[in-house]
Amino acid sequence: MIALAIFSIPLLLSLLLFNSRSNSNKLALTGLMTTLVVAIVGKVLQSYGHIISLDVPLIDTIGFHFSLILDGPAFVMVLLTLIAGIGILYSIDKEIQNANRFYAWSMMMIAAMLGAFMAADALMFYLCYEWALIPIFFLILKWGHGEHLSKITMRFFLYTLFGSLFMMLSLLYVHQSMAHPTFEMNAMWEAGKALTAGQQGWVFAGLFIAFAVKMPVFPFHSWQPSTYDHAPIQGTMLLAAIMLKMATFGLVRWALPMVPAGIEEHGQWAIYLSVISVIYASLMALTQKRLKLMIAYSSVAHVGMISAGVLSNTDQGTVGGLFEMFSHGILAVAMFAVYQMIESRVGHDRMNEMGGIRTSAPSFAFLFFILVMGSVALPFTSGFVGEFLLLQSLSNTGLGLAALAGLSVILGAAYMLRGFQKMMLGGKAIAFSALSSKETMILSIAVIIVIALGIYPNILIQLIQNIL
Amino acid sequence: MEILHNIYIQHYLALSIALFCIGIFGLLFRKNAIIMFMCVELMLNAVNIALVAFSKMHGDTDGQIFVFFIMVVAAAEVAVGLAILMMLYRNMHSTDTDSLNQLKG
Amino acid sequence: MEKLVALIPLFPALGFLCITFLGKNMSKTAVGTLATAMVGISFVLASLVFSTQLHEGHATMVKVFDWIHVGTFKVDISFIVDPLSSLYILFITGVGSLIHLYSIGYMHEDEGFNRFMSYLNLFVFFMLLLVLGDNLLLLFVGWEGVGVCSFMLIGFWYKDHANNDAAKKAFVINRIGDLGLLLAMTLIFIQCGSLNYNDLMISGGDIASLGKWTTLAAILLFIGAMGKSAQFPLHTWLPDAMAGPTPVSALIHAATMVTAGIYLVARFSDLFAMSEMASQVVTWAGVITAVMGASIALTQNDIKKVLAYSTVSQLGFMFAALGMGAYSIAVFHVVTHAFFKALLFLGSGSVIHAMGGEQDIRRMGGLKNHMSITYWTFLIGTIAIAGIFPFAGFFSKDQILAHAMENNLTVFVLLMLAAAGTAFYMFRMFYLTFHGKFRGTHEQEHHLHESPATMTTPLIVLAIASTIGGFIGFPHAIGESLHVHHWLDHFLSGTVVAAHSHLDATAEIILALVAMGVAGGMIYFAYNTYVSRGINALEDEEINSGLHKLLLKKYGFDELYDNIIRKPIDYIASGLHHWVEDKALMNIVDGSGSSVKGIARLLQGLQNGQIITYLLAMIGGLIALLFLI
Amino acid sequence: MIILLISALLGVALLALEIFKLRSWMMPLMLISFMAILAGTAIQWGLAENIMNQNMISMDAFALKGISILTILAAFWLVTQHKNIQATGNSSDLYALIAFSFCGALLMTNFTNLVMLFLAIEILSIPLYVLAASKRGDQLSNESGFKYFLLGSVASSILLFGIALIYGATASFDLYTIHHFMATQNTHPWIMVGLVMMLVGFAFKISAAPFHFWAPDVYQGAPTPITGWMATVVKGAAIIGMFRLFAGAFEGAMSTFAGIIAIMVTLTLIIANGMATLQHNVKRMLAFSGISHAGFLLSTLLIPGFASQALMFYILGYGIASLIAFTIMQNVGSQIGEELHAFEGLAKKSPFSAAMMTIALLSMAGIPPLAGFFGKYYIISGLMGHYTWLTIIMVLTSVVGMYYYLKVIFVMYGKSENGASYTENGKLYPILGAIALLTLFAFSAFI
Repeated sequence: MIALAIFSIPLLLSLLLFNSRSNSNKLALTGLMTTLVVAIVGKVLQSYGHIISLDVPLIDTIGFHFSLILDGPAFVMVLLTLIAGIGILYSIDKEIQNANRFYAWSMMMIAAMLGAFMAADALMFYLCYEWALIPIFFLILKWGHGEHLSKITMRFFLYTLFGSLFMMLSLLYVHQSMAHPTFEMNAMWEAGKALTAGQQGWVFAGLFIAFAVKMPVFPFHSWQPSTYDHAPIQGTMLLAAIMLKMATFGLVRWALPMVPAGIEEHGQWAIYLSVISVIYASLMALTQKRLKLMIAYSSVAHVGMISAGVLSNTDQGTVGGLFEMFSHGILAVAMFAVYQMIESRVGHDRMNEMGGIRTSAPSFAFLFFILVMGSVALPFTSGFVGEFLLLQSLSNTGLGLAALAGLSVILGAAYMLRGFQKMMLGGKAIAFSALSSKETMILSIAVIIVIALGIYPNILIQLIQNIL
Repeated sequence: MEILHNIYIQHYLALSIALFCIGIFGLLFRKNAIIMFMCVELMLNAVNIALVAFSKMHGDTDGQIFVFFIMVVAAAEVAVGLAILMMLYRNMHSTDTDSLNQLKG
Repeated sequence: MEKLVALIPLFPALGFLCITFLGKNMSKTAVGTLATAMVGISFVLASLVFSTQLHEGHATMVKVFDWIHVGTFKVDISFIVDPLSSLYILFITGVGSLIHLYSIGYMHEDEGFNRFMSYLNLFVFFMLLLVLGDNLLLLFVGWEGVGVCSFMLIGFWYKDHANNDAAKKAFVINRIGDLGLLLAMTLIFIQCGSLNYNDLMISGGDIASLGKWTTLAAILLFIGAMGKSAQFPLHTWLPDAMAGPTPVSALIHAATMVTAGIYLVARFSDLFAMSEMASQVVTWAGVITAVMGASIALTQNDIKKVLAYSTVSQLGFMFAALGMGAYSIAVFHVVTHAFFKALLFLGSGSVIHAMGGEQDIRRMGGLKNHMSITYWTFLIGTIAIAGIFPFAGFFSKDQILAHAMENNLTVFVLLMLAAAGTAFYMFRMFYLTFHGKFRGTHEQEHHLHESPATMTTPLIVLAIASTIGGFIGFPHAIGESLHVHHWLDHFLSGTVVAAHSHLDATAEIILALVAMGVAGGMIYFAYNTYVSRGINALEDEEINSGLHKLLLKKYGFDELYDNIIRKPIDYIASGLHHWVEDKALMNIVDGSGSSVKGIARLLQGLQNGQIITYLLAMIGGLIALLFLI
Repeated sequence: MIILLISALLGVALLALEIFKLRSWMMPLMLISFMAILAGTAIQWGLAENIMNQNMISMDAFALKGISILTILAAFWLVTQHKNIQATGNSSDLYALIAFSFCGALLMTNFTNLVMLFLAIEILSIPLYVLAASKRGDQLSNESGFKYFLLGSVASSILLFGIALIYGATASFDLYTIHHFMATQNTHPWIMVGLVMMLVGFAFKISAAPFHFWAPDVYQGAPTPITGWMATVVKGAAIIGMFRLFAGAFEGAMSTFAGIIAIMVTLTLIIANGMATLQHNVKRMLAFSGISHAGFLLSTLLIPGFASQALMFYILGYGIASLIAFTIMQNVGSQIGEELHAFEGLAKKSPFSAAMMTIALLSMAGIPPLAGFFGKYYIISGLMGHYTWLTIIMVLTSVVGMYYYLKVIFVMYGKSENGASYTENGKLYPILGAIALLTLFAFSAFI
């Protein structure tokens, strides 16, 4: 029942917000916080043996259940969604027109993603996966900027839709292979395992195309930079911090348990693709002149790492993958928040034209530096734990692959530090007003999470493994 | 009288197919709406011939009853068609179907 | 007693936090004292731990808390106390506290004083983590942590992009090494199923299960060491790192951080002992680095650059020793080197302080009359590094040479050359700086003064240390009578593979005499050139011999790497960006859309509004279907 | 039987009302009779399959399902289009003709005899010829009416020839006899040819490629309410009749026809979606999208075991969605224009209309959790494993479909503006919205 509450509170809120007029910000934030509390309480109850999951048969003819669970991975992703969501909605600094609509769409998107993370039914997962597209589509279309906006939104929408339809085909293929077709999670896993390796390979191909587009992985990423660039910054945060996690989470929750043999025997190309994507994205980030795009490409590199490590199918891979999803989610929000702060003060984000911000705003520089270190996976930051576990898992597939993916350790340091140096350091000190308490709050909390998880990651790891 | 005994169902069928094709060719090659109606009628009547022949062959009357239905329907169709054609003529002052190409693409 | 070890890294960390968050409303003196005190306390604790180790020299683990537990992968925050680590923490905290003290005086004028002190504390924290961690991953934490601190301290004066570039270069090149270390870790875990020294070497010996991967693992580890310890071909960052304040050069880039590589290899001596090839690689990397560093140092005129290259070459000596299996001796040289090189750097700092920031020895001269303490301490340091009995440098270097002699004559000759070079360039710098007449500007001359006590005290202490520091590792020949020979070797034998020279006493003595003779000759040569004949080093534009130019340009490694690594990567990246990202992918995506429309345009011709066409299509379709049946 | 009587009498009654100047009663009367028909189906639902009147029609479960679905659509059409029909001035004629063609549509669901089939098709079509041309002054309307009439009559004569050949082979018009004949005797060449010709006739009615060319022109030229009627009720009736015929009586021959039908489906999907991307006239674009849905409808014949509920579900989902779309289309078209830019800034002028249009389009595009998605879902999952290649084509073409639906949504919600003013038509909208939402979201589950 609590699972249902977690899913429905944001949904109802969004419907409410569509019609409310006043202080939608507070409403949305309180709603999310309530949900967060509910989720945590639910987890505690669950650990005392209460049943909080939910399973309502919806369409018996095809075995479609409305079923939500809150096991380790799901709970971690729910946590991420809510924390990041709060951060994102809290980070809105200036007045936006039709604010209530904006919040309503955001809440609806959050609800959809929560559904996807908690879904214990393949069709349910697919429905939420697709449904999340609609709100972000409107967020970009209505609150985005740039002259080619509609072209870019179109590309984004069609591209991701194109991908996810292949996922539907794969799921249906597994579904119709059953004697008594149902979409229930374990049944799907069993049915998938029952297929021959060749069929599993094809099913996996379908799934991976969907996820590769969403994540994105080279060469399916060409929608991403322009979309991130022209979306409203909160939309970008939603995309980078949470939405793409649906894809990586999909790998963990659906691809791995359903078609292990297919990945093992016919799925290695996906790992190679992910590794290529890591290097390619790092090189792209190296060439960027603008902060926002640099962050965008660095996120591609991180996600490629996740997918490569997860697909290697080891304990470290799965756990490290989920860990890195969480850490990357937090870092993405913080990084784009940093972008927003710089952009709103300087008026642009061309790194070459900045410099010496550290002189004017030392504490900002300090926080930003820690975030940079987090995203180059420095030990004692959350980034390191995830990346190391993923690398560990990947090197089971091949040390050479691990070495190639590891190049991102070097390249990442190169472009991140270059960006930091260009903006923060140097002689010329451009005017830069100190952070507002709100902004400091956001960054500090992110930094605290990043470092805390870096020093004591075990708590999250145990959550993931459902030990707690 | 002799000759009639050497006429088999195939011949009737051939006749009706021939009429049917003539109707089609008429439709394809004539531009005048009236004549095109005639061709449609021709096709319907080709069907009638076939039906009558078959019903004779099977020795039951269903086919011939069906023919009456077809005739009725054909009459109705012609009525509607001519009405439409009248209106067309009022608006366009011609019955040339080549000019009917404003809707396309 | 060992339980105390958990506190040792704690204090510097506390210092860092206090200064970062409370430092704003504290006086500089307070901050300086706090920072120094924190490291001082750690030093006291470290010496306590060390003294216990003196009695029972076995390894103990002190677990703090679980860190990462995933399936079979279990790594804790847990410390190891054994001779090696206790020795390291001893001189890290010792030299560290001295340098903190020194910095109070040296950095007093700088507005970033608090920042500087906090960074130094943070560095000491990570360095202690590095040597105290009882598993590779925790070592890696320290490893990267000191890298970041070095980044922040090299680029301490961040307003000048030259410093920032140097800092970035140091960090990125270090990262290359770190990747090697990372891969070594994954490989070792996959093969041995653990990252703890205890399982791997001390009690478990799982390292043996590396099998055919042994050499690869060893080499990957060594790549990590190369990056940190500036071994050829990853040595180029260290000289540039001199952009940082002098205490940083003394602490990080001479005494402690750069010797982390030696620690790593010594820690894994069992692994390296198993792989002949890896040892060869280590040896030759060391030898090449030693000779190259020494040769470049001959021509440098920046006082800190000279010391930097001498550091590079001394590190080369250490790795040569490691490669030849003389692990304990390498560690021995690390310790002595820490003493005299810190001393030299701090001395040079004092000189720079006096010269008002001037670093070119061609603009100095005759300083001995103005700053006697600095002069004498610097002299001790110079003699020590030149390897004159009975100063610290002599013992360690002499034993490295001894090992070289019995293992491989070529190595021996090359190292001998390097040693000779060392003696020459050190004294060249020494004479140019302190002797002759002053060659700087007048206001500089007027400004000349001895440094404050906070700066001279460390000099004196370190001078004493570099004088007697060598006695912890007496060579066989001399020590036998005193029953203290190879004391360090025995002390470390529990941890690292023991291997002391088997030359008989006479041979050792002859070798020692030869070495000292060569050094002495070089010193005389230097004296003759720069003091008696009073020749000053050439200005850059006067140089015309090709070799000299080559050395001055440091064999052109920077340019080389620029051309074969950085530029190609940028070129490839921009190429990909232009052709693949912007052209190919975009055209595929948008092209697929327009191609659909193109096909549709072909079909549009049929939808021409003519009834005839539609009829034809129908009849055609009918016929086609009839044929398809 | 009562059901058919009601529908037949309805038309007459409407004409009578015109005579007695009681136009205002028409709409209630029609609604009442639709309700009565629904009630009738509900009553007969339980009863065993009963064959009446010398095997002419049969009210079996399939027929009842079809009738109820078509009636629901017709009622929804009436509610949404009533105002527009009244606006034309000659509402009685139009309503009467609609009633007649509705009667034909009902017959299409329950014939058991080729004669009845022929009559049903003609009763269904002949009023439409008139309706299509009912805008007297408008040349486009005339042209569409003429095209529809001419091509339609050719199609029905081809169909007739097919019927004749089958009669010639089997000596009967009765579907059960024919079914029995085909099950026992070896297949006669005449039957095959006849079947192909009937297939062509039906393909024309549901506008499947390559017999679809008339559809865009007629849909565009005809008055929008009529287009709505043709695109939903008529198309639904045609495909139901086709399904009844080929999946019922001729199922023996389907093995030979599957290949052909698969090809036709592929052609339809590709041509329709491709052409739709080029359209600037939204009405015409909707026409092409309707053709592409005909491709989906046709493909239900390929599902093993002929999943009739998939068909019914798709008709209903698609029908409701496109009726909504055509309603908004009509309002915008009559007030501003039918071109794409007429929709600019609709979201600001009337958020409700824009929202309804968006939901309808997204449903047609098959975005979950709307009904259109489930419609596609049932079909694709039915074909999956048997015609996997076809499902991939369906998926790819529906991405193309998404493109042109999105274009409209972009225009409505985009930043650009056209000056034209727009007022929502009628107070029924909230109700209509409620119904639409209900059907599009909720009923996805109840089938």
